Amino acid sequence: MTVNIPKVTHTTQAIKVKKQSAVVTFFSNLLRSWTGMVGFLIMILLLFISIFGQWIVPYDPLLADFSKKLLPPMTDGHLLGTDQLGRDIFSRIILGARVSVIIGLTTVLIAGTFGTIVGIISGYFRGWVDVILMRIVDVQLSFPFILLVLVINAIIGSGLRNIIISLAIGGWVIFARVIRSEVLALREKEFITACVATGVSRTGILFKHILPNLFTPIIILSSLQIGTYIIAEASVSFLGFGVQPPEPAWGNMLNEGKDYIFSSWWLITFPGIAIMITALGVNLFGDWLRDTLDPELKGE
Amino acid sequence: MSDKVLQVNDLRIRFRNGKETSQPIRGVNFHVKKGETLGIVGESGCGKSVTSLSVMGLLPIKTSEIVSGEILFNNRDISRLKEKEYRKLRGNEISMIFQEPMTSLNPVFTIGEQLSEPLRQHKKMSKSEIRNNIIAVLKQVGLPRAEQIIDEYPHQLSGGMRQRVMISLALLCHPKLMIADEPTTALDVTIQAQILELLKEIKVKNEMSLMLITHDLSVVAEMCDRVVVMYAGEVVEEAEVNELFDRPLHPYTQGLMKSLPSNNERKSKLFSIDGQVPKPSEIGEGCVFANRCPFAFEKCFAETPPAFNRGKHISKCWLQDPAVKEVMQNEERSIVNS
Amino acid sequence: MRKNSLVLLVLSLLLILSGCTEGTAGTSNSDGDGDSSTSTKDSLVIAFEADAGTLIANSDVNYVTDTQIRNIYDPLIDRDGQSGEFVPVLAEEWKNVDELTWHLTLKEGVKFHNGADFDANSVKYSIDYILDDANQSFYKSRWVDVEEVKVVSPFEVEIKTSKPFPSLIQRITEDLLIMEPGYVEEVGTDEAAKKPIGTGAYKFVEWSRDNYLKLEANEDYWKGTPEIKKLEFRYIPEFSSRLSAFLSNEVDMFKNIPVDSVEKIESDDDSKVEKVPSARINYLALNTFYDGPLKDEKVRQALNHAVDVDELIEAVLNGNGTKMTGPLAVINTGYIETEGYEFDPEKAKSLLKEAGYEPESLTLTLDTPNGRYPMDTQVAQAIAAQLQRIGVKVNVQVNEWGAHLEKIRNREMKDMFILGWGPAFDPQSTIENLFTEVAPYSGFYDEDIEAKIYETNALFDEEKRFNGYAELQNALVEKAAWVPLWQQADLYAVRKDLNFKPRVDEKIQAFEMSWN
Amino acid sequence: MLDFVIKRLIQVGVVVLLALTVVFFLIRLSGDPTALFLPPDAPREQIEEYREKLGFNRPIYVQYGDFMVNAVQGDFGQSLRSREDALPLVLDRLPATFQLAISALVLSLLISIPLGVLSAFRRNSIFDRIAVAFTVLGQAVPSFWLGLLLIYFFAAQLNMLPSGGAGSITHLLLPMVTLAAYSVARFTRFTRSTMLDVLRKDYIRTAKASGVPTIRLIGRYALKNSLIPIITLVALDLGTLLGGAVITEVVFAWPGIGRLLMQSLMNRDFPIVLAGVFIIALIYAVINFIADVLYAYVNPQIRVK
Repeated sequence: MTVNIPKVTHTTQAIKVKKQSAVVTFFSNLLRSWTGMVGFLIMILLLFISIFGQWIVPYDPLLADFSKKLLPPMTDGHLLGTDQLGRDIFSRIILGARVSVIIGLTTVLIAGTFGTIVGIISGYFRGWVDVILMRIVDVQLSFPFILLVLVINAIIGSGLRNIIISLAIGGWVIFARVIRSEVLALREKEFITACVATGVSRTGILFKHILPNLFTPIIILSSLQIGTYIIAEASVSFLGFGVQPPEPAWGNMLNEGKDYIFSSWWLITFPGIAIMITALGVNLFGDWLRDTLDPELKGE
Repeated sequence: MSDKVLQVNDLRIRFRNGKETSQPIRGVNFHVKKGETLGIVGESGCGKSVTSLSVMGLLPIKTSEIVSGEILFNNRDISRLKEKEYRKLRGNEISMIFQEPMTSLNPVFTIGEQLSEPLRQHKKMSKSEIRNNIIAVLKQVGLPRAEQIIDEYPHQLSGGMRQRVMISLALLCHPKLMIADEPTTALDVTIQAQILELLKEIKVKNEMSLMLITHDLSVVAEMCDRVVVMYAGEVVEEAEVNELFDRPLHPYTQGLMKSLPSNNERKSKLFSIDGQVPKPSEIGEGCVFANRCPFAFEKCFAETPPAFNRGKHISKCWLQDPAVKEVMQNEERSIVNS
Repeated sequence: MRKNSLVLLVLSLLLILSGCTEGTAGTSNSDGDGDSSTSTKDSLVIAFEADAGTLIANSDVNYVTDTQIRNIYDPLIDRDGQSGEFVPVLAEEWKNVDELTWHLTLKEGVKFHNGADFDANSVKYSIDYILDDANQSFYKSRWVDVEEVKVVSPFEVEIKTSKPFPSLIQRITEDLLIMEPGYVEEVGTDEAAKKPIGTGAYKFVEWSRDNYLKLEANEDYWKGTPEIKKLEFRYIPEFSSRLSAFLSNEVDMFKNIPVDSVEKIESDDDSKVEKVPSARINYLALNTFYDGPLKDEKVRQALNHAVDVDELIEAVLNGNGTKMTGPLAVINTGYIETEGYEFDPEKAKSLLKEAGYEPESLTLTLDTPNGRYPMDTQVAQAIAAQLQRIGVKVNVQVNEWGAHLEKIRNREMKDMFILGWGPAFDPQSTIENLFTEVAPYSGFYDEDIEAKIYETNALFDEEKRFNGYAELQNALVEKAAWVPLWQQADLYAVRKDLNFKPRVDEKIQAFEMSWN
Repeated sequence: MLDFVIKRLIQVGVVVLLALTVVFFLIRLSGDPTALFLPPDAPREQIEEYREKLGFNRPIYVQYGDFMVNAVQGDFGQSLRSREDALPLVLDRLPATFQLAISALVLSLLISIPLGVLSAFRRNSIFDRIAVAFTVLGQAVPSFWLGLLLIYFFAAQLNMLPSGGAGSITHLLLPMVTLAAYSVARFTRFTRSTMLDVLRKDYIRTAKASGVPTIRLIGRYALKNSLIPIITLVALDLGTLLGGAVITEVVFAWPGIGRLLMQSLMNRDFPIVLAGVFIIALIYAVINFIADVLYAYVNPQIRVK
């Protein structure tokens, strides 16, 4: 048995990891977790409804028809029944989705951007700027969020625009705190000190290194906050300070429906379920996002 | 067999993480004789810590599973003991100290509270007896003012002192076997020497056998009687310590030896083995070191080498195969660093 | 973490729970509610949507406060529950000596709850209390023309006014309640606001703010001993909670049933619905202060034709409302039959075209409060739907009550707004406050109507005043100052076996009630 | 320890002061409420005269200065509606809010801590999955809606419990459950994630290696270690609990500060709103202060320097 020893040195088999596009990895991860998937589907459904709402709606949500007042669900063509003005509840819930989506997204956009800027400034530049900004944050946190929104709304008046303003005023604080702590953590990381050592300018560092790393926490926090804002809007509208009738919004549908709790239960049931499903969807997706993108960051 | 405190035969462990499973330990064999110090050496990720945890039964129940093989402690297979049974051993007959002294002690409990646990679990003792016992052991490991330390919190002690506390925790019940998983890695050099000295002394005084896990060959040289070299979940070489240092048989061990900075002459470039340790999921048939071995030939890739022994010196490499050996002789090549 | 810390947690919970039985928010015997088990029921619990502001008389204008304290204090003059005419109470006679003086003779032998005698001093004290700035009484603006109150004799009083004050008797009836001077001087207004003393049918027992007010019968009440011995006003702001408390016998009565729940209460075999046309009116103001199309009389007339009030009453209010054609309620002393605008969409369109507006091109704004008047937002949206039928587009803007009033006061209102007024029993208060330039809540101004109003107000002679206001009513209808809607229907949910006749002036007098 | 306390008290003072200032100016922006309290037929001069008496016509900074000087001495002016001193009126409602908030807090802790610990310990078991699903669902349910449903079932349909107001224990049950349910979801998540962290720590492995049985490992060691972060998270979260209390009070007509604040917001009773804001900010600051002290006491690394 002759054994010949080839004089070949082998390099390790190059295990090529295909450079998967981000989108493919995103979906492959998503498919693996059914909660994330459910959350994602609910959000997509919500977006779809809020964009194409008025075309897919069986009845005109504003059309008052007193002959068909307070019909229980499933009666003459009204899937979820009608309200005290004879308007189709199913259609109003669909239109209501738009209000919640608009409120959720715009508030997160405004509060997110403002909060992030403050967070970066106070986290990165420190000094007295940081102290002042953090005192402002403390002041605002010295007051329960929902109450602050109520007070502001009661004062600047109700309506879609005002509720977004008050939610944003109340909501930016959480972004500032989380982003600030992220920036503080990033500053200490070796690769930042390394950049400083190689003479990269402070703002250069900020944009080239710090900002990209903030992308994940911002996305995660935004998705988690949307749920809080939607529920906050519903609560404020329920108390009569938020979106005013006749505009169909889940909050004020509950407000109008609460007087009929005895005779027509469906007035308060379905809008509540709509809010719950929306918040559930957004939270599920937010949690999944947090667990996959950045396990350590505990959602506030 | 009788003089062997611990006997591990063909141990295979599988980890399940979500859908994928991996086998960090693929057939490990070694033993520890009474009063002996066995060194387990290998790069990080070679499975030495998993092995030590499996001996202590500390592997996570949900995600790990001992597929086959057995762990004999005083000739009794403890690999599949029920939790209640295993608990009787832990800290009593087998004890363990860990690498990170800074995090291995509970920050919100005093040293005394934590050290009383093994005694409370395994020995019937009154409070005062426990206290005196602890103070005695703390003194034994060379901790000054033991009486104060017993009521202090971990954050009040230095790294070295905490490791001494860990050692005393492991000694309280006079175990037959102590496992030390990289006990000095996290400490700075001066303290390292003291702790190693302490371990040697204690082993002798308590007629204990010691299983020392490390990646540092100088520690092995200093402390161990016999050495087991592990690579990617397998034992690739086992030998008496001087035998191993004089004539390493397995190319991986040779590589390890060469990368040791010998202190007498300065080498321009430290020798390092190129490539990395393959992930458990990537290991195919053939010798596990094949893809990094300078002498590898197709047989190495085709078939897993069995364990060849030269007296007590065992190694798993086709080069030890007598058939291959002759061919080697006439080509007489020595390892030249490239 | 020893085991007992968990026990500690449980203990603290029990402590808090038990704490609350005799804690601040609770009372020792919480069950003031109808203990229907006892044979002769002598207690009554009435639910209100809000707490009384204060318990001292002549201070808070709010209807909820006034209705409750009228069971503790007596007025000099009152209205008959059904006809609305003046009825003597603590004042037996009243007449005006000349244009500036009024003379009242008082009832003798009436005692306050603390035993003090009722006499002329208490009347003077009560009126002076309103006039005195220090007390910041909300009624002060209505009594500004009263100059002085003179005590002629222990049971006679003269009231001097700075200028002719024909509606003084209305003011005495609607505003004035008699307080016990000695008591208020002795304990001070703050204490008197918490523990009131009056001559009324019920004495004060206990007041837990924002929770309930407990009264007990004044045994030696001068009109006779009340049949209901224990009276409790309980505050439940949420209608649904009020209804559930009523249906579960926690509460025996409450006012203001939303029209859509009337049927639910009628169907309950232990309850009934009492209904009466109220002196409170609802109307759609056509705002001439806003320079929009509504400045043109023709457009306003067109709108009157376009709004079908009958359909609104039938469809939105389920028939609970009395249609109005003119500015005054039928019960109002100055009321005359006015010939309203019949519902005629075609006429409305032609009128609009005459005024130069294409209905389709016209967009109007309609402001409405939310929850202040029965079905207010629903009525607004129904009106919008009706105007839509003739092509006119209407944007409904719903306001929170405070903001709604402020917009009217600051003349920030656009084309139309829904408002209510009353209870109003005399023509002057309605017309003067809703059709003049200066009145804060007016929505209409026209020079000659304004002149006519002030002229009539000054008239003293009954006959002339009545004719003056009659002319005004016709003129306002002719100029289409408003789209008059209806007199509200006061709807009371009442226990079946409680005999209670609803009053026209919305007051709730427990003395007039009894269990049968 | 002392300078820690003083520093915190100053901070509390500053924060409450700033909160009052912000709300003061915010309220003034919404116009003045005098007309709301006067009868509808009050002529303009009367409204003007009344504004003057209440000082609303003075420049805003003068009003602010005057308010602050009095506020410091505890005088928040008189309620426009009932003409009683604002602060005592609000303080008189404090016990009701405390009763609701504390009983809900205790109830939710009693449920969420064991739930969180168990689901962390038996990670990915059926129990854990259900608990996680329960918490995610819990956070999605708006508390006022839950209140309405409870009223519907227990008060309207079953007629078992009163639908509102205060009086006996039966009145407290529904609001307490509503408010507790509102926080159980969040507290369970806190406990679970904290416990998971702690179980991963090295010192737990050390304890196990010295033969500590599981029950004791969880009950004594892991729980105490996770107690510290739980206290901080719960304290941080009390603001949300207080906010939730306000809404629950409104839904159940519970005569607490929350409802009073809502009503005074609606009828623009400024002094009450300011007094209410002051008390809530104070409560919140004090609770945070207590949490910090508690945290320092429980955590030896801070207590033992």
